[in-house]
Amino acid sequence: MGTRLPLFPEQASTISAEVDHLLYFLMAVSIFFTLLIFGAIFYFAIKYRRRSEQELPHSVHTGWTLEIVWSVIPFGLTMIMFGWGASIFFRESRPPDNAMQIYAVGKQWMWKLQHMEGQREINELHIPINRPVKLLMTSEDVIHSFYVPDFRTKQDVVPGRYTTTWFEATKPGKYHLFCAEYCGTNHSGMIGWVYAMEPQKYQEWLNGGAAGSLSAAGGALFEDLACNNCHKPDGNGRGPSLVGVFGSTVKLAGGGTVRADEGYIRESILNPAAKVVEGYMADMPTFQGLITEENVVQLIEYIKSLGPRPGQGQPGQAAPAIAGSIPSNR
Amino acid sequence: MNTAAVQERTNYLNESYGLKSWLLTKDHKRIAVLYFITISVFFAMGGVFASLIRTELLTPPGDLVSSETYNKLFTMHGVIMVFFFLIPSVPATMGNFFLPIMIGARDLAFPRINLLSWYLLIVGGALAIFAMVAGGVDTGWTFYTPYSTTYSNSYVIATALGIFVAGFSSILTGLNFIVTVHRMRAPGMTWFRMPLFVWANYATGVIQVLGTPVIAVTLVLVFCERVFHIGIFDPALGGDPVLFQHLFWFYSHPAVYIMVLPAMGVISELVSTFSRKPVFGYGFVAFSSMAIAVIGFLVWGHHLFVSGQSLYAGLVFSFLSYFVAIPSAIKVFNWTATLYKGSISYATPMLYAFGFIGLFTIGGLTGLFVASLGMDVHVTDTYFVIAHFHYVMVGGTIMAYLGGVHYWWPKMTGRMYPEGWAKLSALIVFIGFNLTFFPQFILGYLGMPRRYHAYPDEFQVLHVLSTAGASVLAVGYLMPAIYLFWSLRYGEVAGANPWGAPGLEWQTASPPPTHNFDKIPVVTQEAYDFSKVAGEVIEVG
Amino acid sequence: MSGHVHEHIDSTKTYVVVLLALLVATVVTTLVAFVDLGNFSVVVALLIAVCKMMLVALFFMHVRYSTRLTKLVLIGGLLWLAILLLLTLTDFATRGWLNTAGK
Amino acid sequence: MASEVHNAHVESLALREQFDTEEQQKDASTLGMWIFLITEIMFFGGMFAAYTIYRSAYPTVFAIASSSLNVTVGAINTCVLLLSSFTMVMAVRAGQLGQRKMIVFFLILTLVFGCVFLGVKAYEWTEKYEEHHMPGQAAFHLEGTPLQGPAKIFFSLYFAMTGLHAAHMVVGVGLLSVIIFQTMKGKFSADYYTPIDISGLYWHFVDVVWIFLYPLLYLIDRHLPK
Ligand code: HEA
Ligand code: HEA
Ligand code: HEC
Ligand code: CUA
Ligand SMILES: [Cu+2]
Repeated sequence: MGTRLPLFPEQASTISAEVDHLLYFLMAVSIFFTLLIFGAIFYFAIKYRRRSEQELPHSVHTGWTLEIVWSVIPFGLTMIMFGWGASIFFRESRPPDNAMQIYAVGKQWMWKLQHMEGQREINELHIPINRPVKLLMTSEDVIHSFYVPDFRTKQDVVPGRYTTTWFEATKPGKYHLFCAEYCGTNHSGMIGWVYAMEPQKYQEWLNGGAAGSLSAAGGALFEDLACNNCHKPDGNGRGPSLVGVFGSTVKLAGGGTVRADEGYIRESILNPAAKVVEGYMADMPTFQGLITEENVVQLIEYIKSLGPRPGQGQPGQAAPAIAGSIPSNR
Repeated sequence: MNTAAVQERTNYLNESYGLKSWLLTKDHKRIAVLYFITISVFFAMGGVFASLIRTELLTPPGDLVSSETYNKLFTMHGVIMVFFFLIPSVPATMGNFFLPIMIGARDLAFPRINLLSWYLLIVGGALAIFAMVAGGVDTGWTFYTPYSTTYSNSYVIATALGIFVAGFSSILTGLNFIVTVHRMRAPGMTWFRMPLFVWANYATGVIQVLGTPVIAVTLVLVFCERVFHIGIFDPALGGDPVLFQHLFWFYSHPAVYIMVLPAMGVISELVSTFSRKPVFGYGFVAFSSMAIAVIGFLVWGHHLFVSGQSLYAGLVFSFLSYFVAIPSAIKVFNWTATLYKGSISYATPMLYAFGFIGLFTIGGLTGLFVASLGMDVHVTDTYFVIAHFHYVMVGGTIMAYLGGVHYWWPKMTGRMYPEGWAKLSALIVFIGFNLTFFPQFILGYLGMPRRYHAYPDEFQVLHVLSTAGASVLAVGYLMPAIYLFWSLRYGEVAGANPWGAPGLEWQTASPPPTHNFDKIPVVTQEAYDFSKVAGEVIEVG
Repeated sequence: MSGHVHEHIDSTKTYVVVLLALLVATVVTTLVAFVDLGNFSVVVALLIAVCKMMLVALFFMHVRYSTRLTKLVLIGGLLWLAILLLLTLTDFATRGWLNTAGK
Repeated sequence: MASEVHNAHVESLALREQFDTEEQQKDASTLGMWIFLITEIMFFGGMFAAYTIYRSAYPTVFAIASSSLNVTVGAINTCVLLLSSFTMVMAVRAGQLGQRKMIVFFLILTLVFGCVFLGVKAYEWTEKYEEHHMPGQAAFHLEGTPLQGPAKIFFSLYFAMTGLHAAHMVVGVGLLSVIIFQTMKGKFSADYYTPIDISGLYWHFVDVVWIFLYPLLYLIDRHLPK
């Protein structure tokens, strides 16, 4: 080991090739201008080298034309760079609706990953190829960053909120997983592997793992924590019924609405008073400090599974955008 | 014969003697020398840290130092190099020395404030050094919360305070320059007769004055979070750590232009002098400095593309980032065009200027890579970014700094440096630099994350190249340190105008007298008018 | 002597009037805060504050008689403050627009 | 005394060697002060940015927390500060007219108002401490909201902003003391009163900051039922 000298990372996701193509364009522009400048310097430096200590060159007239030409051409090129980069970024930012969801929790200094079906992994992530995978991520302490170079994806993982990234692996294999945001002493040890597998292999792997899906674990927690005392399916408790809440638009006390996404459910559990449902008192206790981010994830999945279309994971994106400018995830 | 002449004339160096005459001086030239000594020490410190970093990275496992130590090394390397070396570098030394002379003033507008700002740098530096000696600091030079506020148990407070104090040094320097340029120009020295070096330092002053206070207050907040446990960035309270990043980069992006604009000013002087021609497109180059200063404030969010900032903010900041590239491009093209039909000399400063133009071009162009959203997601926080900014800061600013030091050395000391050695070291620096940092572009694109103490085996070859380059680079930097020191005593005595340059600083003696001119000059011509100087060798008056 | 030829000296009366205006504005802004204006209460409070600032700057700080440069410096400072606030808001105000957590 | 002689050909002692004329010197000082003031705008600007973000994120908590501040005391203190600005500008005016006694008189008044302001501030802070409204306190608690986190953020901002403002006041008080002393020693006249002038600029600036802090901290949605 240690003697291989690769020059490009592997193209192992759908977006990899796109990023590489952008790279080729950027490199072409850069090489062109670098050669132009270096070439001009060398050429002029040799051609016009000082031949006598007394010589005084004629001064060359400055014109607007030249200045405009060499401003406008680079500007046009940069706008291509902007547009191209932005369009890739848009695709990188919006997970497809059919993406399979996995939760990631960063913690000094490990990655904890949880599959819907209940498998939990540390510093390893198994995924099927040819299927978009969406990661919903948060951190228990400081900022980390989930980075898989061969997929060309990276996203910071921020404490106190959820962030998302997604990718679709195209080649089976074993890929580096790095923490890319400095997070303290063992930052360089916060690494792992992503295993991209053929779908059946992935299925086998899933079946081989621990039983009990995330939502089942969440269901058990829901009882252990006595959530069900207040949240009754028929809505006759002190709190609202949670059936069908996920993905709906919730009316808040004091006006305004909010879309009930993962961020909102998380906030409702950890900081219930932040957004109070219309018609209820703010007397849900906070569970901050009592449960881990992983527990929160399980509860979220349980609440999702209560939805009108149980078992489907993501009940559509049909909900209207949030009114007002207060971000839904804070 | 010349030796005697120099000895007899009183100048700023021999006007008075003794430590006190230096420590209480109000002469901008002496203060510049004080700065020069101070930041050289800081550069050497930062360089030692860099050497340790590179040595550790020679092998994949973290074997030379512990990971705590490694983290402290790159933090202190970044902090020292940025806040205590590169930000003061060109303005506080060459700017301080030559800005007043170049506009025909006797001194800066506020000499006492100038001295104060040197003392502030010393106090800030002392605090930072205290933090290092006491145990170091490990947050990275970016101090991201909540790590810096809650989790790190290193000397964050002392370091933050040190940077805070040094920040005021920078503010006061900028303020002094702005007022001086507005109020102290010699008769006839109109705005468009000012040398481009003055324009560049003026633009830098604007950034220093408008940007630095924001990082000052941000560090005050970090300080208060650690000391008084208030919680403005604390996610546990509902605070937002990304807000810290906005405030930090509001300053620290413009700060990269604090680091490069004055260097660009130096390059304009060098390119003109050593091609004996006015800088091509003078007005464009002057205005591009101002444009960079202004637009530089609109792009900070490009450091936050994957931070959890909103997508739309990412779009806005990426878009705006490309607008700073244009004034930089204008400068590069105009410098190159200046060479056209010039009378080009290969003196050492000019070699550094060539180095600057080439390396800044590469560094700047890779800045365009990271400003492109889809690309940055992949390369942010990898060695690609490390390579980008070392190309602009080391390949750019330090090249210009060294070029400037060689160019003005005869004026500042009255002695020439040894040309042969200087040319050799310029070559070594250029080669060593590229060997150190070019492999890092490849490393970065391969996915090598930055701030990694240990790394996977397949990255080793490129890391070894980089470390080898750093050793060459270290030799290249050590040589000037030695021969410049040597030249103070043994260097050839320099005349008033060894380069045949037209700037006002070359019209006065080398070294200049305390109030710069025997008689305040009256300016009647454009900047860079070589017709007066070419052909006639001006002897010490 | 050149030092004070161009100096404008305001009358005591001017200063007293400005002071009274400032005090009245303080009272007004306090009282108006107790009135329910919905989202407009911030706007009103800031408008009054801006007026007070203008009074202090123009009269007490002599901006009225200052050079163009001084005015430019002042406007520049406020403009930069606006850059800081507005561009920071481009992030915070558009969070959640994409219905994807963290984008 | 030398500096009182009005003679067009006598150079004032106050002209420093780097300047050609007194006018140039005064212009430079004034410009320098103004530039310093815009750095101050940006310095407070960082806090205002944080304030803006958090107030829009937690409007109700901010309203509740703001209502817990003592508005009467805040209003009175605002008036005290405005008065001090008035006396300051009167001192500058006396400087313009060369009335040394009046300079001293008004500067001392300004100083007194400044100290009153600081005294009241200190009183308010102790009150906050006793009410457990100081973010560093373990017993921190704001009545009326379960959202203690954002409430802490409000008070963090409150203490950071008023604290920094007070620090500027302390510097201002120091400045005033120095120029009072210098005036009494006869340093200033109608020809040279630049230090008074630029200290005045600083003092008014600090006043302007408070003009914004007062409504932003004390007057958020006061109409809401407590
Ligand atoms: C001297 C310092 C300096 C300078 C001048 C620059 C200049 C530029 N920088 Fe750089 N940058 C840094 C220092 C600097 N930078 C540092 C220290 C960091 C990292 C901090 C950290 O995270 O620790 C950083 C990081 C950084 C990032 C964030 C990367 C990340 O963390 O993911 C970005 C993103 O946009 C960026 C962009 C740019 C751009 C567009 C320019 C432009 O100004 C460049 C303009 C120049 C040119 C374009 C070249 C000349 C032009 C031509 C030859 C003509 C041809 C031109 C065209 C085709 C347009 N820089
Ligand atoms: C001005 C800024 C500056 C300068 C000059 C340098 C110079 C160098 N830097 Fe650094 N660097 C940064 C700014 C700078 N750097 C910053 C901001 C970071 C990010 C930190 C962070 O992540 O928080 C960084 C990070 C950084 C890293 C990444 C660490 C990591 O992420 O894990 C590396 C790795 O190779 C590196 C290497 C080098 C090298 C080899 C040099 C060489 O050029 C140094 C060569 C110099 C010497 C070897 C000194 C020899 C000379 C003498 C001893 C002369 C003596 C002189 C006198 C006596 C007068 N730097
Ligand atoms: C003491 C009673 C009580 C307990 C126990 C309780 N809740 Fe609640 N919960 C409420 C009330 C009341 C509300 C409505 C007011 C509000 O939004 O805060 C609510 C609201 C919610 C909401 C938002 C619902 C919506 O319609 O938008 C979620 C999600 C939720 N609770 C989840 C939980 C979970 C998960 C647990 C257990 C870990 C739990 N709750 C325990 C009383 C309770
Ligand atoms: Cu986690 Cu770096
Ligand atoms: Cu930047």
